Amino acid sequence: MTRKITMMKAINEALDIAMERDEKVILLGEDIAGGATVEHLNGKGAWGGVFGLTKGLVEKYGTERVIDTPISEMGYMGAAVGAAATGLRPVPELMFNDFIGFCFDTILAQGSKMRYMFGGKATIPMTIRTNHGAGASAAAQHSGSYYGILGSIPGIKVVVPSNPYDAKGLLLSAIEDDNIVVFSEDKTLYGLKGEVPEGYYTVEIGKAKVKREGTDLTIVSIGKMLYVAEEVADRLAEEGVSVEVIDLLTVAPWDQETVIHSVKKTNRLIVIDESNPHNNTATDIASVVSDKAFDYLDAPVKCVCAPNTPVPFAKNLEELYIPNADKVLKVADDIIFDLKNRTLV
Amino acid sequence: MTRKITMMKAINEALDIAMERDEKVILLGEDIAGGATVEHLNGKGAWGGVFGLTKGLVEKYGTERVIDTPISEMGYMGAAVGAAATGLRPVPELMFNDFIGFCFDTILAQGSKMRYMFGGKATIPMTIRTNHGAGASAAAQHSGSYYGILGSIPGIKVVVPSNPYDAKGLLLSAIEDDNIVVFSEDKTLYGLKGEVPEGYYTVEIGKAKVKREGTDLTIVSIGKMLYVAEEVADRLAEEGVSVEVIDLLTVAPWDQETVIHSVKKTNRLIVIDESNPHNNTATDIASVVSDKAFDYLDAPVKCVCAPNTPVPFAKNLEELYIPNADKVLKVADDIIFDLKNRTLV
Amino acid sequence: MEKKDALWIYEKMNDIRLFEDKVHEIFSSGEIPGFVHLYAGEEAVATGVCAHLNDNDYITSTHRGHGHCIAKGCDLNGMMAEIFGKETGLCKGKGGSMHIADIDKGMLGANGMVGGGFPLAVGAGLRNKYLKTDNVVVCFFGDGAANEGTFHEGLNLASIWKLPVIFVCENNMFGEATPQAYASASKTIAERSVAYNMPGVRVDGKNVLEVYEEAGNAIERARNGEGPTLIECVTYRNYGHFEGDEQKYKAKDGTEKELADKDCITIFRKQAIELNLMTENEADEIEKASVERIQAAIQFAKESPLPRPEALYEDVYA
Amino acid sequence: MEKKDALWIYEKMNDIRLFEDKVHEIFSSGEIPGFVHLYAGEEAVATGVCAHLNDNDYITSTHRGHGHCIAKGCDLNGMMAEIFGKETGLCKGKGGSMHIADIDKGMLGANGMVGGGFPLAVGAGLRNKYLKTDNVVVCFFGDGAANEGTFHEGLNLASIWKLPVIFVCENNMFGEATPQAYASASKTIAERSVAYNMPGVRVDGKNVLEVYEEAGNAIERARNGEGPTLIECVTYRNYGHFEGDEQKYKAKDGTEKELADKDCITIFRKQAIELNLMTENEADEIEKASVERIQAAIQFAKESPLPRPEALYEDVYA
Ligand SMILES: Cc1ncc(C[n+]2csc(CCOP(=O)(O)OP(=O)(O)O)c2C)c(N)n1
Ligand SMILES: Cc1ncc(C[n+]2csc(CCOP(=O)(O)OP(=O)(O)O)c2C)c(N)n1
Ligand SMILES: [Mg+2]
Ligand SMILES: [Mg+2]
Repeated sequence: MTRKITMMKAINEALDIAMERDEKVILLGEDIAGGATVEHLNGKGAWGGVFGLTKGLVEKYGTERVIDTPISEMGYMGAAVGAAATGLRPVPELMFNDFIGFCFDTILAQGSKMRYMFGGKATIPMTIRTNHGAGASAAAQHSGSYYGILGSIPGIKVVVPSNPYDAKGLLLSAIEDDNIVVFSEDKTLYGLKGEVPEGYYTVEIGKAKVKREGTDLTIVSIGKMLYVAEEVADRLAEEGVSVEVIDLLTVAPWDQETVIHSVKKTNRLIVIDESNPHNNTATDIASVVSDKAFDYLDAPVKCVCAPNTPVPFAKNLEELYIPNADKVLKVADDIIFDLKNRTLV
Repeated sequence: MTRKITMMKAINEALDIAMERDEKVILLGEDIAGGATVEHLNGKGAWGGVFGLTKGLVEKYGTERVIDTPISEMGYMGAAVGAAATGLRPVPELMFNDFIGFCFDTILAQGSKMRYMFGGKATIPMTIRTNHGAGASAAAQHSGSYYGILGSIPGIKVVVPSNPYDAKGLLLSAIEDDNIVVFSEDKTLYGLKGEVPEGYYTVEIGKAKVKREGTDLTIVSIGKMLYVAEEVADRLAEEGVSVEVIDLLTVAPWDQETVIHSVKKTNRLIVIDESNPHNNTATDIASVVSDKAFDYLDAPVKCVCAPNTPVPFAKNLEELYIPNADKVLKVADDIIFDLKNRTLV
Repeated sequence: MEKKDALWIYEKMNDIRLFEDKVHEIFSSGEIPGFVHLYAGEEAVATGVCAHLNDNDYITSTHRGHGHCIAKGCDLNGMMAEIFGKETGLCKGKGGSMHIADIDKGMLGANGMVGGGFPLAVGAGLRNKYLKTDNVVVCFFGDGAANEGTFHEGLNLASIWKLPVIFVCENNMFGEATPQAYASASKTIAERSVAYNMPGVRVDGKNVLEVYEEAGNAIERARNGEGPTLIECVTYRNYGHFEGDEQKYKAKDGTEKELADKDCITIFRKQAIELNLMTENEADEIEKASVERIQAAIQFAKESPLPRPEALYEDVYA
Repeated sequence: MEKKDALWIYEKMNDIRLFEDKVHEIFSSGEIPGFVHLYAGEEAVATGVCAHLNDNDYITSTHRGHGHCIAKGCDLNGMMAEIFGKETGLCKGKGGSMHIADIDKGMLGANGMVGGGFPLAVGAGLRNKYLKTDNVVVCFFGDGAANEGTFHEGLNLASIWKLPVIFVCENNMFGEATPQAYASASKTIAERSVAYNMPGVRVDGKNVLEVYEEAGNAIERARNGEGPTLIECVTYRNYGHFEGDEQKYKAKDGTEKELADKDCITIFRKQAIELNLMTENEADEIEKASVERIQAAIQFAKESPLPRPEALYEDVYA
């Protein structure tokens, strides 16, 4: 298992395998084939999605299963709900999670509520692939992180992978799941490489992973923030502080057991979340842990999030916008001051 | 100041006064005049909104200022953003906050971000009136509470009034505010009466109100949940527990100062929020208070919210869905057990 | 039209009318909670269209969905119990009037969101085409819904993908209190079909024979893979927009009076008898049987228990 | 067309072309971050339309907005600095290419959301009408955007309210890599005007004289309170959808070749000289001056500082 591939390739493989295993899986989205409908391309895609994630799939599965849509997010996302309710297993792509405002009703009021409203008689097996995140100089309307908004909706699951291995396994799980699963990719991680087995495997939705064990402080990270957490862990290790790093992977429903278990051991928690700071996954975790692990906490739970602003365009401002190790360390300082001094004592 | 009027009338008065004071104020929405465009009604509204909140306004201000729209939420809500950016002060009505999925882009990606994206050169003075809340047997698609989702968006303010006095004053403030303010009414409170002065006055956005002082436990409530909080306070008073009740009024940005000041005194906090339980205002408050008042808390902050389900139709289930005094008391029991015994000791 | 279709239509028309008249009555007594939008007056549309459908065909519906449900074969007892919010309802009492559904019958749900049905219908149509079935989807919607963006996206998608979807507009002149003549820039809804390169027809929605014929043509084309059609049915509702509406916006003269005076059931009874599709006797029998069925449904609903408390937490995730 | 308009148009066309060619060059060197969509090839549309506008008229724009900005009179230095993400940018470097705006110039912003401009234009039109001005709003949008629900809602609203809004479609045959012929059920965008009861015309978008004339008619009608118009301009972009696009989807023959071969600037230079609206000399001077202005803009942008760090937190609330 030494093959290293990019996140992009891992996602592409998952789609390929899912389509091979189940004819009911179809893809819909804007330019996910890309030009496959142009005569001289003869059904071959020109693009495979704006980021190339669906490359090669239209050539293999045809335009009936890799469906380019007009720019009609409400239309095709709602069509995915309708197709799912009637027996297919659609995997629509929302090109950027920032476009959610164009198809929000199909998620908020239709897809997520159908099963409940219909007394359990509807099943909506559908995976919405999308991406989030700042860092690509894509500015305010193409860089937001809205998995927290989606995660607040009952009936929806939301997955945010941090690495190629989990991305592939989680996407396969998502597509097999009988619920609407939002699979939100960080667009700045597409080029990230990691070890990924060939063929089919799944990673369980709803389970966080302890990436590194520690005893003094737990850091829970979402998606790309894992790498910030790891840098922080490295830097604190130098000061004798042992950090447990947890990669959340599923933000709704998030893995309370793993997180609380860790905090009961370390007695301290920082959550890193690139969302805007209010009513997000980080504050949800903070509130639940502050409650359920109240007697175990030696310091307040801290959230390190993006500021309460849209994403700025200028490179220097965008860098400031994204949570980074320095910001986390500054917060950490407050809650582990005594620990850091330990080595000095 | 002994005049008692309903919430409905208070809101209607605020609109009337705002329109009288400023010609730039216009109203838009579905049937907010209601039939005013029908010939035999001669510009008189048949409805004044589905709940009658805008009754009489078209007769006074004409169809140019009280504009019935087709069923085109994205169109007219976005038009309100455009009109605001170019100098008017529109007050669109979204008939139910559950319809947000039809116009979310105009809020999430356009209106809330314009000023920032344009480097401060846009001002969007606009108030979105809408309603939320279960209890009217309106079922899953007409009973949700989404002020928490809206409150997570930078650039937006969100107000949730609990009574006629504050509703009128806050709505006048909202309309004068140079930002997008979402004014979210609880549809089951429209008939509630309270003392309301005639004429113009404002209530400050961003300030919570201490409705009842206490020393043992703080309860922060949102909107209608105030009445649950008051019932709990009464019942706990019988057991010798002194409850401080805070009506949040503005959910974004919420009044950290007032809440934290109170918790530093009472050392205990319960937040009641009818939203679904994740990533909502209650968890935001819990996380901030658990952090900033860490050393003052004698017990974990508790959130009492709606369950993680859509709103059910059946009356008995809907009643169970909405947070009530019994549920709060059960939670309170855990965190004030020692206090309740105090009188017995 | 064959005799059996005529009898079926007359039966369903009566079921719908009686169902709605009774719900109207009971609602005013306070026994039915929530928002109820009655279909009475528009029976010719749902029945004339659904007469061509089988259980494997799908429909999407609206907030005014009882008529579509009945015409698509939903159980009357289950429907009534649902509207009462009882455990025996089609949705276990969790949906209510605006969300009655029965996917097994191809009924994809009444819909509280105006314009919510277009994308769902496109999806079901995509499914039918992808699985190479000859099943169709009928998307019922109102004149008001035709101004939602989903109308545009839905018709465009159905057309470019040549999906077996029939878009049936129930133009009852109003969206709530707002007249179609004000809200729509186009005079008719049918003429919008040009923008989607699909056939568009406008029929007298009070005349079930007309509806039946045009729907039949469109459905046949759809089954043959020839793509979608837009059918506008001009109709009028007997009651207010929802229960409690004073209806001051309705005109007492002109087109509106004409429409109000036309009763689609009376008209069809006469037509069917004249065309030897139904005898007086059969008509009487059907009417009587309807009364009994609806009475039974009401009794069933009233006697049914409320949902168990735990039902609150069930059916959120599969 | 008067001589001064011709000179103005020729100048703006050159400014746009050079601006875009230079941005293309600099982008590939890595100095410009983010997503950039170039307008080169479509200059006849923005200039032919904006030639009729003054600072009190509004426009809404798209992700491909540089041309609209320049034609509406935005400062070239401020634009270039914005694209570089510098403090001196029109939006203080916080917006970037997809969000350049200058409300003082009536430019309501490039827009990263396809179809985002329709409702905004309706709102500005409502404002113009409400305040009884004779100012108009031009809503630029692409062929791809015409399939968004906002197109439908926007055109319907503008029509029923008779707003002074001109909807100008830049049909460059593609939305990203997807051909208009596939994505739109209607053959042309102009024919959709029927659904909104407004005039619809289709013009050669490579011919600025044609654009100028039809836009002039529509804008005059709008100023006179006669309501909106839909104008479809057939055009083609010189570059890829965004910088980095290989453009394999473009055909090398047929209509596409014809369009690719037509250079709107060359065409207009010839026309204007023939019509005695411009001399060879004037044309040369204009071209030279453009080069200098764009050079200066680039230098200005390069030399400008990055935004202050605190700017991150500013301009969220008024
Ligand atoms: C998205 C959305 N917007 C608004 C409403 C409120 N509403 C319910 S029914 C209705 C009128 C619908 O008119 P039409 O489509 O003509 O159907 P009709 O009621 O006449 O059958 C409106 C505006 C809604 N339920 N959903
Ligand atoms: C709501 C939304 N959907 C999708 C996109 C991604 N996107 C950006 S440009 C574009 C194509 C737009 O095509 P068209 O309207 O024809 O404009 P053109 O690029 O050809 O000028 C797409 C799909 C977007 N930015 N916003
Ligand atoms: Mg109607
Ligand atoms: Mg295009």
